Amino acid sequence: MTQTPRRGPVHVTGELLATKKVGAYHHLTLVAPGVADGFRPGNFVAISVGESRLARRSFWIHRVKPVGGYGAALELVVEATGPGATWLTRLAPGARLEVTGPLGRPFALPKEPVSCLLVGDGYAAAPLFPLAERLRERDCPVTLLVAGSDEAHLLSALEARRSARAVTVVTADGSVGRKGTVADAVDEVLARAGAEVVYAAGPVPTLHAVAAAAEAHGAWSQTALERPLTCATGLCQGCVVPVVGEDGVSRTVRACHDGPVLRGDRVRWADLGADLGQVR
Amino acid sequence: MTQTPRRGPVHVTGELLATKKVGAYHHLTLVAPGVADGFRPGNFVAISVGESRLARRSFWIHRVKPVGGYGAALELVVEATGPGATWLTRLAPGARLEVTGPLGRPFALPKEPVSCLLVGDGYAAAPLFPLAERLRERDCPVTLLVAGSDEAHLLSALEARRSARAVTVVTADGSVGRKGTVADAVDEVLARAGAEVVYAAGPVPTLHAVAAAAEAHGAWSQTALERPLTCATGLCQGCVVPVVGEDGVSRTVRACHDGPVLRGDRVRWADLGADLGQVR
Amino acid sequence: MTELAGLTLAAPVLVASGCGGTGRELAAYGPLADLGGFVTRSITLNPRPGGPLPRIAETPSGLVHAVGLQNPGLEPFLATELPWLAQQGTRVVVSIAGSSLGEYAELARRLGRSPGVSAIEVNLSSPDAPTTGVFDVREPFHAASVVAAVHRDLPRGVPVLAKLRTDVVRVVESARTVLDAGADAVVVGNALPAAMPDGRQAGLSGPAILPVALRCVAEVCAELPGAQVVGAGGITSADDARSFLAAGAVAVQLGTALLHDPTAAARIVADLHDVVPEPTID
Amino acid sequence: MTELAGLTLAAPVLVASGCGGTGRELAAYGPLADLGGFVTRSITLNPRPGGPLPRIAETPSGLVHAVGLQNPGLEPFLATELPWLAQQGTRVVVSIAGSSLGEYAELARRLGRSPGVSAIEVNLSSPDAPTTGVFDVREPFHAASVVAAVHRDLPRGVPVLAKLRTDVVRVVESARTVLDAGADAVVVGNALPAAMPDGRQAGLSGPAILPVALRCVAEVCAELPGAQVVGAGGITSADDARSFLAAGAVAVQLGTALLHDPTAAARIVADLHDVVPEPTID
Ligand SMILES: Cc1cc2nc3c(=O)[nH]c(=O)nc-3n(C[C@H](O)[C@H](O)[C@H](O)COP(=O)(O)OP(=O)(O)OC[C@H]3O[C@@H](n4cnc5c(N)ncnc54)[C@H](O)[C@@H]3O)c2cc1C
Ligand SMILES: Cc1cc2nc3c(=O)[nH]c(=O)nc-3n(C[C@H](O)[C@H](O)[C@H](O)COP(=O)(O)OP(=O)(O)OC[C@H]3O[C@@H](n4cnc5c(N)ncnc54)[C@H](O)[C@@H]3O)c2cc1C
Ligand SMILES: Cc1cc2nc3c(=O)[nH]c(=O)nc-3n(C[C@H](O)[C@H](O)[C@H](O)COP(=O)(O)O)c2cc1C
Ligand SMILES: Cc1cc2nc3c(=O)[nH]c(=O)nc-3n(C[C@H](O)[C@H](O)[C@H](O)COP(=O)(O)O)c2cc1C
Ligand code: FES
Ligand code: FES
Repeated sequence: MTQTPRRGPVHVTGELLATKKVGAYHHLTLVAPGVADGFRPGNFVAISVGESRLARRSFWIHRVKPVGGYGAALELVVEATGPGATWLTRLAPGARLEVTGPLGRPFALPKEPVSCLLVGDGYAAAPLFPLAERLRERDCPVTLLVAGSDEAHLLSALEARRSARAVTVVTADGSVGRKGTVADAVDEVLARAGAEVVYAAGPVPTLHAVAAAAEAHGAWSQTALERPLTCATGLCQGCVVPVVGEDGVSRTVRACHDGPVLRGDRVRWADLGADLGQVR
Repeated sequence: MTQTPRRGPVHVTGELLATKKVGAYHHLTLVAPGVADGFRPGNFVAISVGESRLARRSFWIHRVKPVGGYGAALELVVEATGPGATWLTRLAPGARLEVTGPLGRPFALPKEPVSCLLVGDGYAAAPLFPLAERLRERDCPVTLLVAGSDEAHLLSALEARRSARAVTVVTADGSVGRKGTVADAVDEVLARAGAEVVYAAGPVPTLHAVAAAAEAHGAWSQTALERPLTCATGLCQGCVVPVVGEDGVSRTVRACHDGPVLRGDRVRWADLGADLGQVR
Repeated sequence: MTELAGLTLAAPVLVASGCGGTGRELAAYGPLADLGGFVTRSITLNPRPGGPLPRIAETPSGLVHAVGLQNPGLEPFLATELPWLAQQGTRVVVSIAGSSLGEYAELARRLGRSPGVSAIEVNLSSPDAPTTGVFDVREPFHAASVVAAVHRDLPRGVPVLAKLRTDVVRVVESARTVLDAGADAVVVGNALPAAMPDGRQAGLSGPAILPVALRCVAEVCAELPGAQVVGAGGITSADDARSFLAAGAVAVQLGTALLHDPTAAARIVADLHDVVPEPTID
Repeated sequence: MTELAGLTLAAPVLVASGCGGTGRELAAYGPLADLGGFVTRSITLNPRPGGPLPRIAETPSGLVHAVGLQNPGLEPFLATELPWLAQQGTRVVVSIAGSSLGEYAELARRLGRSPGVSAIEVNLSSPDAPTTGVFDVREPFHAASVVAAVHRDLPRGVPVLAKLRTDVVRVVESARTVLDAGADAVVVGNALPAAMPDGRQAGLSGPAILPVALRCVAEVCAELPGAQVVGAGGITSADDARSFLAAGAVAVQLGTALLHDPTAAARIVADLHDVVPEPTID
């Protein structure tokens, strides 16, 4: 696995260009000068959501696209779960936003063209689409497993099909694709794809299932964790994740700074209980 | 002077219907069920401006107008002076607003059809327009003196001309009407109109000048004061104004509850120094 | 039904001192009888004109205020405010403040005999006491001596609530000593000692201070299991109220929330009803 | 130029303890050398894993946090964090916390001999001390005894800052006693003792608490005119910083603001420059 050094993050005042509702999600397009420059799939941005809410809210960078006159714009996929995210989805175009990014350790890319499985659950599939493109550039065969609770919570896999050899869709209610969860499907898809690396983003149970399946098949796994992040920049130590180090010793790392992408075989999934965090 | 008892104020969640920029001001149209019902000229509404700002912001009710399907809507004239008012002027139509009103003691109306002078300075001319209409209904001849720092800060007197016998306009920079302030013009206009009652709304120096002129001409004056209001409902005692009672004894009244309209000859203008309040 | 200091309250939500005007202003938005009680602004023996303007400033999610205990004084209060309040069908709790033990005792004597007074709340936590000349309670024994003076001069059957500062280091000891001195319940707590932007002494209230009040309430309830505690500080929703009740408070008071929304207390009472149904007896 | 405890600082704005990571995370947004100084998170003798999750919760205009003084312990700090910090061209202030006077003294001895340490900040105001097992400073004399122990074991020339609680009742006396005990300056103050939503002990910081910190700073500066005071609590703008400087503080610290905007300290330093031009010498 290689990882080229990237430029550091910046904290800037950005501007919301557009908000588009797609199913259960809002796709936000925003310009945040400098944030797109060092982007790697798996990076995220932190955004301030109103004057009285001091914790930042984090969102995967879904896409970086050129916008006339603005340089590059970012596309985020936001689910209006709580008041903070809802505040964001209700902003009118032109609104100014405090944006920090690109943040976090991105997905590590394979040196060789190996077969990769990408597993995305809900809006968290967002970072996997740009990842699929990078993998294709490296001639890695890509298989996609996209999941959601129902059709509305499924990130459209249309474009990703261009980068992917095969796409499997599962929904909890069976409204599209197979009925079931990632945990139900991952073993079979992984075996069929013969994947040597599995990338996953989604809720903790999804990641845990993926990491276990990868381990069972002797594959590497790269899991992108969502934990409640206060600063999102490594300053506050509010986001620790229990891991086992290369040396076999248990310790904690910061999800925002040492993650959010962590090796699935290193995370002590069982110790990431509901009591350890509120986000999903 | 008579004053019919009015229905009490209500606290409701209203909705912004439209915002229109006119000169330096924003005219906001909003529905706030029940607020318009008991409206009398000189009443105001208090609005919450964002989650972290706990003091209410107050605005004169400029107009009550029927809106299809909504009952009555209120029109307010807002100048985006500070962050609170600016927040308000930037809201998109459809935004929900916590509104309390109608608040405060309104202008007292004369029993007899006497000649009245109405003096409005800046956006504070807003409550005088509905007042002019009520006075005309009572066959009181109405003269208007409208002032502003420049043309952009002059509330359009167009419609008011219908209710008024004569309209004088003064601006500080002379961009429209006469060059000068209310203090420069009020004596002459008052004498010419032979007014027995003077109604005024505007900054404290304007009101003070009007009250003094009225006293000099033996007229009644009704001055609508703007003081920093925290609750705007009479609860907090943050808005006291020093007055001389009917009994000649000095005391304080609450601008929001016992005012905002007070008899000009009762207010101890000299004790309303800059140190006594921040609003204008 | 809430039982507080031997009184039955219609709801576990009271209007905090100094935030309900004379009662009439609040009653314009809904009957006071729906609430658990109305605590008056702090009444002093002699009239107080209050402090200079500006008296209140906005801070992030809070208000800082230096109203200076403006009130008409005891006699006018008894003559004009109390009789109206007594007819509203709510529990009337009269808050008192004095510059000496003698003044507190005198206030207790007179109010104890006045019909319509359900309880006395002794203000032992004025955030700007040094400026306003009110008895400055710095140590728990100061608080206890005031409560003892009040208790001695109050007829039996008029309970005493002692309103304490949310000072985490002393609040438990303060609560213990005032309860020993005869208080029937403690109110935790008042606005935090703070400064106005221009530096004058003031009190900070509103949602900004909730976590501090909650900590103090939790410590008092944990350390003094038998004590009756009323929680106050930054409560604006039924969820906020529930965290105080969960920490062990028997009731809560609402101050700043009412300045922002005069229907807040009634709304919270209704919301508490909705989610926690009263147990039915049959 | 700001003079604090005999040190010349590039600006009157420092990074508050526990809010700048190891320094590297913050340096990604701009050189630390632009700031007045960097206060490390509180270092303890032995490594501390920190408290359970969730450690931080959002409250209106504030954060409540119970990080539990997570830190690698003295040795790893000296080996890996300090050398990097020492090269950044900023004043490195090492914050220390101990469970006993002996631990404080040991920390002082070791740090005093370590190159790159500009000053020691003694954390005397942990809002969750009872939970974390850190020496619980409840009375001014507790604070003074810690400062005396540190002072005794520190080489001359390494100044001691004593970080006090913003407890208005005792802050002046606390400041007086720690200055008497050898502190070169006081930091007023820490997060307020508060509760997490689930009731655990925590600290409240951010704009919510500014008026409380400002009150305490103003009282200390007024009562102890010779004392050097660093103000902290809720500062997010140059205007906020100016109110503390106007109240008499020589410098300010920024904590929560950095968690919300990692460029906040640099921005405030620049804004302070813009409006108050440095006097030119010629
Ligand atoms: C790396 C990462 C990437 C993410 N990507 C996406 C994405 O692409 N799309 C998407 O929709 N969501 C994403 N999330 C989740 C997102 O950041 C929010 O957690 C989610 O939107 C819910 O926030 P809210 O503001 O609506 O919740 P709220 O309801 O406002 O917050 C829930 C509760 O938790 C508290 N809280 C919330 N956040 C914090 C915090 N950070 N620290 C302390 N307390 C907190 C709040 O005070 C509140 O009480 C991501 C999260 C992470 C960590
Ligand atoms: C009866 C009345 C009628 C009014 N009618 C109008 C009108 O028709 N149109 C119009 O444009 N304006 C009107 N005003 C003025 C208006 O209420 C606001 O004061 C003005 O818009 C400035 O508010 P802001 O929020 O922009 O100022 P900000 O800059 O947000 O506030 C200025 C400063 O004062 C503080 N502050 C503001 N208000 C208060 C308060 N109430 N209590 C404590 N601190 C406070 C803020 O914290 C801030 O620091 C009226 C005022 C009154 C009293
Ligand atoms: C404007 C104002 C005036 C107050 N006056 C008094 C008072 O006279 N006596 C008193 O004991 N508390 C007084 N308080 C404190 C409140 O009763 C309450 O204890 C405090 O504000 C904390 O609760 P809150 O955050 O809900 O407001 C006052 C508070 C405010 C905001
Ligand atoms: C996440 C977090 C961790 C903190 N850790 C420490 C610490 O280790 N030692 C300490 O003395 N203060 C610590 N503090 C307190 C800050 O240094 C600061 O004094 C306090 O937060 C008030 O300032 P603020 O409002 O600018 O944050 C911490 C604060 C936060 C928010
Ligand atoms: S969220 Fe602050 S260190 Fe990770
Ligand atoms: S603003 Fe509160 S009483 Fe007038």
